[in-house]
Amino acid sequence: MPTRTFIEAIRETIAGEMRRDESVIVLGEDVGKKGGVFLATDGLWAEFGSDRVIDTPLTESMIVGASIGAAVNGLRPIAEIQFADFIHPAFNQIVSEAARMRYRSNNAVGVPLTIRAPYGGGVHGALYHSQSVEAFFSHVPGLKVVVPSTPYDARGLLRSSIRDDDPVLFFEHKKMYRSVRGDVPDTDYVVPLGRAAITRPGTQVTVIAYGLMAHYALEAAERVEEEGISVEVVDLRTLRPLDKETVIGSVRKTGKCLVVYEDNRFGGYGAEVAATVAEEAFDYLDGPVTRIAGPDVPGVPYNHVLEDWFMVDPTKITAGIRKLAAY
Amino acid sequence: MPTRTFIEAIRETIAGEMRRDESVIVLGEDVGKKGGVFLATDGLWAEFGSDRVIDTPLTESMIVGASIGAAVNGLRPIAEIQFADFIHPAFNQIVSEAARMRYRSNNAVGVPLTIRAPYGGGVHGALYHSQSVEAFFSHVPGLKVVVPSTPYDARGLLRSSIRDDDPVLFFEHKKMYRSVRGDVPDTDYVVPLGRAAITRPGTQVTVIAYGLMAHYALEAAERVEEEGISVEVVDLRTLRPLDKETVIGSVRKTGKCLVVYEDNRFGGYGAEVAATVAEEAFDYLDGPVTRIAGPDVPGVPYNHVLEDWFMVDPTKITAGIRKLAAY
Amino acid sequence: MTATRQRAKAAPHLGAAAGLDDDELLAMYRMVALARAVDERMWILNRAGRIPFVISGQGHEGAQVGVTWALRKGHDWIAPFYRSIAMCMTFGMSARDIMLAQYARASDPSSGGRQMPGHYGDRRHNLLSVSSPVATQILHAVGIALAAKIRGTAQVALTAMGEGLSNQGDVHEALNFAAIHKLPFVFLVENNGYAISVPAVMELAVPDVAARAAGYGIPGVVVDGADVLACYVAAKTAIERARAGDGPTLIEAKVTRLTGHSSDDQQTKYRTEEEMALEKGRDALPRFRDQLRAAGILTPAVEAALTEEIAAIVTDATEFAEGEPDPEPSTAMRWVYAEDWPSETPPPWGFGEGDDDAGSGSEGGGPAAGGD
Amino acid sequence: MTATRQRAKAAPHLGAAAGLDDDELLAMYRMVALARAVDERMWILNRAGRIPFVISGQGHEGAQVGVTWALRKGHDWIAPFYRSIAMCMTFGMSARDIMLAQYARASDPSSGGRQMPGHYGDRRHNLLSVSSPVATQILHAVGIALAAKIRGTAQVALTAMGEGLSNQGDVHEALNFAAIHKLPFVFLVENNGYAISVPAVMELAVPDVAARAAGYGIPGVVVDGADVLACYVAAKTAIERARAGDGPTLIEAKVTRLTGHSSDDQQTKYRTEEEMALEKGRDALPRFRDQLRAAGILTPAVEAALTEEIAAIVTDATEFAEGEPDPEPSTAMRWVYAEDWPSETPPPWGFGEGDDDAGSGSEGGGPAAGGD
Ligand SMILES: Cc1ncc(C[n+]2csc(CCOP(=O)(O)OP(=O)(O)O)c2C)c(N)n1
Ligand SMILES: Cc1ncc(C[n+]2csc(CCOP(=O)(O)OP(=O)(O)O)c2C)c(N)n1
Ligand SMILES: [Mg+2]
Ligand SMILES: [Mg+2]
Repeated sequence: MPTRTFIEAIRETIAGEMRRDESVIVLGEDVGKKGGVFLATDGLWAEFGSDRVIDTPLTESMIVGASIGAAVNGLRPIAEIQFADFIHPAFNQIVSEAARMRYRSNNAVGVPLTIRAPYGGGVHGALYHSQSVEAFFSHVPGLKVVVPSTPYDARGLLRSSIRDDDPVLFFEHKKMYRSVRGDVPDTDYVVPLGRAAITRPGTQVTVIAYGLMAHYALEAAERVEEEGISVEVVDLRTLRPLDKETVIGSVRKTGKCLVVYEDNRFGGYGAEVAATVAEEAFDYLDGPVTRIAGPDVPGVPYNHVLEDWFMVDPTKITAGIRKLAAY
Repeated sequence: MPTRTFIEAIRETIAGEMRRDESVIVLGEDVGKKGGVFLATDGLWAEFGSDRVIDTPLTESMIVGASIGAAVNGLRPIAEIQFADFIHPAFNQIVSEAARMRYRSNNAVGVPLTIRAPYGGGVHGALYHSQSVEAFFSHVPGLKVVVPSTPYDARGLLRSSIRDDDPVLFFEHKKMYRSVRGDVPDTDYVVPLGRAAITRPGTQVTVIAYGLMAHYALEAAERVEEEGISVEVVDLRTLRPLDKETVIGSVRKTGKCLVVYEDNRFGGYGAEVAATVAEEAFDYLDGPVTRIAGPDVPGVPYNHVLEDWFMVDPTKITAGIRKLAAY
Repeated sequence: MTATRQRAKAAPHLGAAAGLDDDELLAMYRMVALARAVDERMWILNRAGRIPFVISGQGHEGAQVGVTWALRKGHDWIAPFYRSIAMCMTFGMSARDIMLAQYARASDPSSGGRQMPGHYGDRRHNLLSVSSPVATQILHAVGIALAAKIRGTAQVALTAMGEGLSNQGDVHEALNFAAIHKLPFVFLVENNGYAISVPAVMELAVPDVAARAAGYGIPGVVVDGADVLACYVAAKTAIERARAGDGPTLIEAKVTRLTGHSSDDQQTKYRTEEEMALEKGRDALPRFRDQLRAAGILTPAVEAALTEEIAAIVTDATEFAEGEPDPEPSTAMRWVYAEDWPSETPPPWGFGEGDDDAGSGSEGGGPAAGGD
Repeated sequence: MTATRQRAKAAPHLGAAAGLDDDELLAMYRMVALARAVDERMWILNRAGRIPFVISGQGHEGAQVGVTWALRKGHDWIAPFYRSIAMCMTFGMSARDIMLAQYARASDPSSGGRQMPGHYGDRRHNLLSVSSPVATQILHAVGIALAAKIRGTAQVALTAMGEGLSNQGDVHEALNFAAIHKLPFVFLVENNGYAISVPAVMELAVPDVAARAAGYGIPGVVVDGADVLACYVAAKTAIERARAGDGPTLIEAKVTRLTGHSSDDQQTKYRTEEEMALEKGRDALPRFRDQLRAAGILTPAVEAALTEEIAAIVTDATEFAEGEPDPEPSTAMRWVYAEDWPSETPPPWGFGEGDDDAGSGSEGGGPAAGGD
């Protein structure tokens, strides 16, 4: 099976969908000639032309707002937000408009729109090129939120997102773009939205994670295996709708649950997961549902010392697992 | 002691702070001659003039962004967002700028800014005049989030907010403006930020709520008292920073915790409260931490039948308490 | 349209410059008058306690009908705003459709009773659903125009809003993008001099919103919104330009707001009696009527028939909407997504109508929401 | 400023029209040259692996120094952007201050090492902290101007940004508000023809951003950004106007971007060699140097001394910054709020430096962030 980096899988998937369906277009800042600041759209402008690969002005609200309109009138736009940190000017368009159009029109109008954005820290991006923003959007009914962790899933989930009839936020951890590789079949498979994956079976502690943290969770699980702690890792893949069945099923089996996320801890996405598990698996819990998450400061600091302090990593997860296992 | 409606307490507090400190100004849409669409600023324009009570154009990002600048240069602006639903165009200014200015400048620059906004449903406001938006902002380090439930607290907390050196989001449930009255002393008291109140002591179930829901929780507690269920009600008052001590202390005592909020359930503010309680009071829990919250649809529908279905009310809370008590 | 049949003789010339024949002129007038009549009935119903909220198009109808008349119904697109009653009706919505929104009935085509009145929309007529956080719709219209261009559909997209809303950032971003790509897009600003209570001088530092067009390299046209035919001509020019691939136009129609901002607004607090009286003189309805009378198109017989027809339509619409059922709670969780999603679970209280005191609360009913 | 003392004789007239004497002209030139030298050193350090990221002001310095020179240091305010190195230095930041930001040291006055390089700010000099989501700062500057007006401080606030950023909605909202209230505010657009890779024709439908000024009823001035004195004069006029209570001005300086967008950008992908060579001719530094030479202000002796002085300053700044300590992890949770907040708890890993494999991750280091 061919091997791909994370970003190659994404790039080829976009190209493939554009070949398959001419209603798919790409728009965003620098997505044309330059091919995107991370090169996620490299080559698309040459292949599909400036009608379907549109370099927009530096205006995120416009990127999303015009995409909503284009989606209403027969296209399936893939909007790129250059960094997830810069999605905030488009917040109103996403939350007030894209998310609510179908509901408020009583199903008269849908918005088949995919918004891609690189997120996450650990790349010297500081406060404004490191953010995790999934908590904001996964709270909003009407939006779907996807965070893949492997090239295989990235392809399968991106296909599902583009073909979906509702707005999907598709967040890609920028640290994984070139550092993560994996097998990606050439077939037209999809990974359905709303299904988590158990990426490592185990019996004593369930670790729930997504994106880069899904890798770190696996690494931590491996480390503690030597100490005799058996960890089951759940990679959520889709944050909304949440695959409660898989999550609760795993925790009912292991009796312990650690939720890992990179975003600020307070009110982060993992809070919802923890609250859900704490309620719905209560009778099965042998220890508190705990969280390992980013510290509650307003952004990842730039200096490498501070950045290392901020970032959740396998060592910090390992410590969390040990503590929970010993409970 | 004089009695005031909720909105009178707010209006008088703003006027009082403006008299006390000439660096306090008010700006927003229709806050001048009209006195605000809810009359929260009625009379201020006549008393303080158009230099200190500024009718802005219909531009929320500007209202917040210019307030940040004004705060940097020696003023203490109180910015009114006409409805919390319309705070989203200002999301970037609040989340990227107001929240991070102090941290990113290493304490060189602070933003003493209070943003007031009426929130909440049950007033035939439909999707866009009913929203609870506290989950978005309480997730962001650097912001403080306040939701008072009584005229007494509204005054004391608004004073603290205006005098605070950091940005505070001050959310007022619009259904309470004229329907809630209470005693408000004429003294210059403050209610400190970050302290919850136990508004009803009890032994069997802790109900945690804020804003309008703090009233409904009390009403529900009264109803189940007849059935022999003793409920302790915690009114959070400040959502961020959260008064964990009071919350955890109460749950350790009662062993059961119901979190009530009006916003959509999934990823709402109560998820963080539930997750915190589930982790930090685990050994004391005699039942799962449960939540009674708004259904996961993209807004409160307008039609009264659907609105009633959506809104959390004393009856729905009562049902939640009964179920938890029986656990 | 029985009224148009009864007309005695055609006056020459009135519609000539605009290329409109007498039938069309009369049909336009009928639309202005019908929209006004529906609107007036809304206020009566509000005062009578039948519907909790009204937001009105009175004073804007002439511009809306004139401009909309120049579009291709069922082909072009409109992203309207809350005052767009006449626009929506000209583009295909019926009086019943408007009244169903006032009553928030299950069969309301705008939203199935989910949105406040004023949030019109009708997919059957290419009318996009209105939201409250206004000005956002300009980007939707621009996106619709982008899709039209890419797909080669020869559609034009138009959006409308007040002068207050035109200060929102989204308007800047939208005009810039539409101008760069020469999109088939028309921007109608209905300038009534107020954003709720805030007068134009506090909203803008220029007398005309149209002055902004130059910053995007597009035409900016000011037109008297009380002059229905001038509005039609301005729109026709803009739409032809758009369809020809020459890009967007900004049309500013100077109109008047004959009512308070909404049923929650007391405009006497910020507007003098004299001013309000003067504004009545800027109403398109009597002016258009006088034009048609003078041209001999609106004869007494035609006018009487029309008045009767309109009254009947409004009464029918009201009675129809009154009689329609409310939506079922069991539908409340539908259409969050295109499909039902298994993990999006209903609340613990299910979909029952709830017992009697559900929703009562300790505080009783709250105040009506102000503003829109 | 030893260089200025060694000058042989003053040439007449060069600064006369601008009201600048020879000492000032030389000081201005020194600032342009110094900013360039600091900037060039940054790239060397980046290529040498000493600092991970550079974003540059090369090609913008003439406009920045010219404009900033017209403000009152220590009194007026500037909200800069990431290319504003020369502006920040003119307003009071030292070469050391700039280098401390490149190295992200604890003593970095911009952010204590918390922000990426390019995010300057210095409260001591009324330079507001830069953030990345750009264009937001225009509203901060407008707010500063509002406070200046209300408090009667006679301060002027200026903000600067690229032509790309000027398309953001915040710019529209800011100019409108500043114009309505005639705030003491100056808006400098440094138009270098590109937003990263997107050329001006895809960013704007008009050749000049200044064309937008008319929509707000304020002056819009285009100036050659390679002409330092013209920039100074334009700014002086705008600032006087602002201080007199006559409201804001938009100044558009046509500049050139001599480097890639940042150290992460390969501009050869979207820009031809010929174009880049041509752009060198639009550089203010050699042009200003030639002017001063021709006017006899920059004599060979003065120039030699200046060159030496600048080299020494840059070397000192680099060595100083190299030697300064990184911030302590124990400080990482400070200044979330003005006070320490009891319930904002540190993470379970406390503030230790972490063991060796902390932060390693299974995937190794990631790619550098593109863009700014
Ligand atoms: C983003 C947003 N902010 C505030 C409001 C509240 N609001 C509704 S209409 C309105 C005034 C609009 O004035 P204008 O654009 O002139 O239109 P008009 O009502 O005069 O026709 C305001 C402030 C809103 N709906 N959306
Ligand atoms: C809101 C936001 N979106 C995107 C970016 C990424 N970005 C940084 S600079 C830039 C281009 C800016 O171009 P311009 O304003 O012309 O300034 P220049 O860099 O040319 O001086 C982009 C797209 C950002 N920093 N902020
Ligand atoms: Mg208006
Ligand atoms: Mg540029």
